[in-house]
Amino acid sequence: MTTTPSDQMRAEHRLSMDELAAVIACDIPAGAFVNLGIGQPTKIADHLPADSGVVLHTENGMLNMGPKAEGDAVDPDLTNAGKVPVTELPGAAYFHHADSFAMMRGGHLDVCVLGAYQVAFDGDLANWHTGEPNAIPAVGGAMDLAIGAKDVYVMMTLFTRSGEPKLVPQCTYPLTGVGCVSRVYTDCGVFDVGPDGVRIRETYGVSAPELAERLGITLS
Amino acid sequence: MTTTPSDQMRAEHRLSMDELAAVIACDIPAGAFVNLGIGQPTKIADHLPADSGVVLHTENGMLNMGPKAEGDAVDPDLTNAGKVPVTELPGAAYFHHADSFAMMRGGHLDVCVLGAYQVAFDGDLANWHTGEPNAIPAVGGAMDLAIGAKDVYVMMTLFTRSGEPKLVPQCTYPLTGVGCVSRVYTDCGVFDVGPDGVRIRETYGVSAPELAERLGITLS
Amino acid sequence: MSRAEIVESADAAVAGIEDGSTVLVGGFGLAGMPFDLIDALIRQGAKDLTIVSNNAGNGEVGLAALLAAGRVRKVLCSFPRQADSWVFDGLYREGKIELEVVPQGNLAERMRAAGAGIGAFYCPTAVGTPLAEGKEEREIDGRKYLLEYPIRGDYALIGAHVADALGNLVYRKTARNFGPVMATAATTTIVQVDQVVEPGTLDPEAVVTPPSTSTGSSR
Amino acid sequence: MSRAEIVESADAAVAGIEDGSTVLVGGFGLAGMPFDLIDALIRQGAKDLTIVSNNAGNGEVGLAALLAAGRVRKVLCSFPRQADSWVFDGLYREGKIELEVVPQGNLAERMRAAGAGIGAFYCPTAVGTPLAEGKEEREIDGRKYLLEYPIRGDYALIGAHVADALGNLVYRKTARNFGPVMATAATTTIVQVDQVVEPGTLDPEAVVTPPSTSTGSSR
Repeated sequence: MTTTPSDQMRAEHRLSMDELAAVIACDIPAGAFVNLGIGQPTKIADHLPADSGVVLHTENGMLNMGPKAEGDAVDPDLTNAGKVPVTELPGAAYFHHADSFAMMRGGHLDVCVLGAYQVAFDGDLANWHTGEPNAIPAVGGAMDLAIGAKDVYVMMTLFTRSGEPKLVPQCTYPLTGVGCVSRVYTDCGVFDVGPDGVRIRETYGVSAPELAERLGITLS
Repeated sequence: MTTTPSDQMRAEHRLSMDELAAVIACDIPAGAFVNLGIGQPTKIADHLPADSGVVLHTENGMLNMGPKAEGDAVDPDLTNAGKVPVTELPGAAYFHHADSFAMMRGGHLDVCVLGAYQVAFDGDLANWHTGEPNAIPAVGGAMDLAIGAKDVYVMMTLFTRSGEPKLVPQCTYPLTGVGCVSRVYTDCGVFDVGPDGVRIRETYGVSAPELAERLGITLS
Repeated sequence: MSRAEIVESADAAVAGIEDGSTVLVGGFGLAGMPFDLIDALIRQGAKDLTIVSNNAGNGEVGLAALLAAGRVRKVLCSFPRQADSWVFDGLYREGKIELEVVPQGNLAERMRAAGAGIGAFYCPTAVGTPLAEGKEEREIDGRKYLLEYPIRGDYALIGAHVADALGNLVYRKTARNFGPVMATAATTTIVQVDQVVEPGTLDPEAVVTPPSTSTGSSR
Repeated sequence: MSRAEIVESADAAVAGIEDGSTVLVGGFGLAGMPFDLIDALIRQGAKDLTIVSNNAGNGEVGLAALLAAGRVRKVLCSFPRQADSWVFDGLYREGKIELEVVPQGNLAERMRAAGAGIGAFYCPTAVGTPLAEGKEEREIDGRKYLLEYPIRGDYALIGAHVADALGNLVYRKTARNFGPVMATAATTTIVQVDQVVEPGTLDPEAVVTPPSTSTGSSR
């Protein structure tokens, strides 16, 4: 952990994905049951305080998942959703896929954090398909997670490499879920989204008015 | 066990319920997964050959249920569907109620044997409610079993105490299941029932024509 | 800290149950019945309850005592009528309690649906019987089914054998019955166990109810 | 004797699989993937198969090799596209294989429905997305759901850790994944295990797949 929450709150620069992971880790309530999506969200686990009591769920059938396995601890029968070898913590439990997704859909997870191509101001999520005609579709557990957890957070860069905003009035990419995202964490700022529209919570390395103008957000 | 199957096949008298249980036990295929309903059908377990390999299912969450528990073997946490203490056999497995009934409905049981108030020639079953206006309805697992097992057998006396047939052209009691019974074992004879109507397989202490006339069955 | 909370008395465990709650009560006959929690609920006094359980009480204890105390408005169960269900029988005949009879497998599957986020499901049980009345029927692949809706609880009171401090549960023999399903279907699950152990004591392969689905635990 | 049959070779285990079968294949990535059975299926030669599995093959082995051998007409899976799914990618781009993408939880729940005798169920996943196309939508208690139908297999090929001679199965860690669900959804389940033990060896409380739902077992 290279930064502390108080550092980040004052950040006057765009956050790195590691710094952003630390910000999200601080916002996850102690004792929460949490699913971290494949890719960047996985980093959040490294920033959870040791005494947080956060219980990690992995869609492939486990609660109380521990950190990535190294060396002799690598076991091909024990991986996370990204197929990376992981470890188990005391109090772990294994279950089959139907039970694992029942747990999701049934509202038994407090938070899941997903990556995204686009998030709409009203909470629509697009993170499974670029919509390109020759792309091979692959959804995995994204749609199940999107509608399952009590709170769905997105972790992403705010702009594409070519500078297009990924937080948008309406998604142009195929949807993963409708109105399912409640908060969007990005390198440039944190946003609440949902039925009441978008609200800037904090910004990094950019002022709120400047960000609002660039994204087409009305500041209230 | 007081009689052997070959004795019963030749029986020139109405069978006792114990003798009938022995007849049914002989008809259950080796290695079958079987649920025996509350009441008379429970007796069938006592007549299964030791090497039959029949696996007993109890709706309250167990496979490979053993005989009734006696003395020190009584454990209040281990009962059959009739709440009678039972034992476990090697290779037993416990599961919860949703899994137990999924096993039934999903067609994973080969045979179940139920008691009945009435069975219709087409296989309709009435075994849960007398239809009397002030009777308190109680269905338990009867409707689930009726539609779940691959073969549903009924074990009953053929006539009520007042002499009314219980194998009837149409049930007058409230139904448990529609067209679900394939065979009816009674003290007076064994019948196939189903979409093609009723057929007498064998009789005990009465001739087939005599029985057919009394029940209103057309002999083919 | 995880959300599971270990409390030392059954009275503390049930203290929050409000009048008018729907309470899922585990057990099949006596096996798995959380007697201490039911006794505590009687002392606690919550009334106008809807009880979901396989049976409707035996003798004068447990659910029968709760019913006798006049706290229950309605019972959903598969098998109310038993040799020793005189308390329920009397209240029912006097019109003092409502009854919804649900086939045992549907009772389990409807609670499973509640816990699994399923909106409704088509089930072949009870087609063509009096219990099909008022239910939508649909033919799928040549077979008839009835549309069944989830049964959710505000609380579940269940018995288990051992809990760890995180809320993982294992059960004992056929006392498992409805417990694991009810634990998923209730907003708050209160568990009566024989023993509480440290996390890491239970075999992770043998845990039946993982903690995310149960939020309370009681000795 | 019980219906479970112990055979000494994977080839004998898969001998009966017919052309045109729907085969459920366990595993999530490599964990729980029944490689010996898939290799045997390739040797056996059955073609025109529909494969239901979470992924559509990795590298050149297992499902990827089955696909490369031209035996598969259609794949139902949640996540075909991976860094090393070039075999599937090539066949798909050439129009030589059909694909039905199913959200991972729906894949599991639709097989669970097949094994549990559920005719169909309303599921909130994928509402409002392209994967909702052609599916019946229904609002229940203010929330939208899609009607999902069971996925049945003629065969399931799964990996487990230990079987007893009756067919009880236990799994190991996250290699459990789809195995227990597939075992309920197939007419015949063929299991690759590390070890076969005598009945009575496995803890009855820890059995994950009881034998009534699986009819074949293979070392």
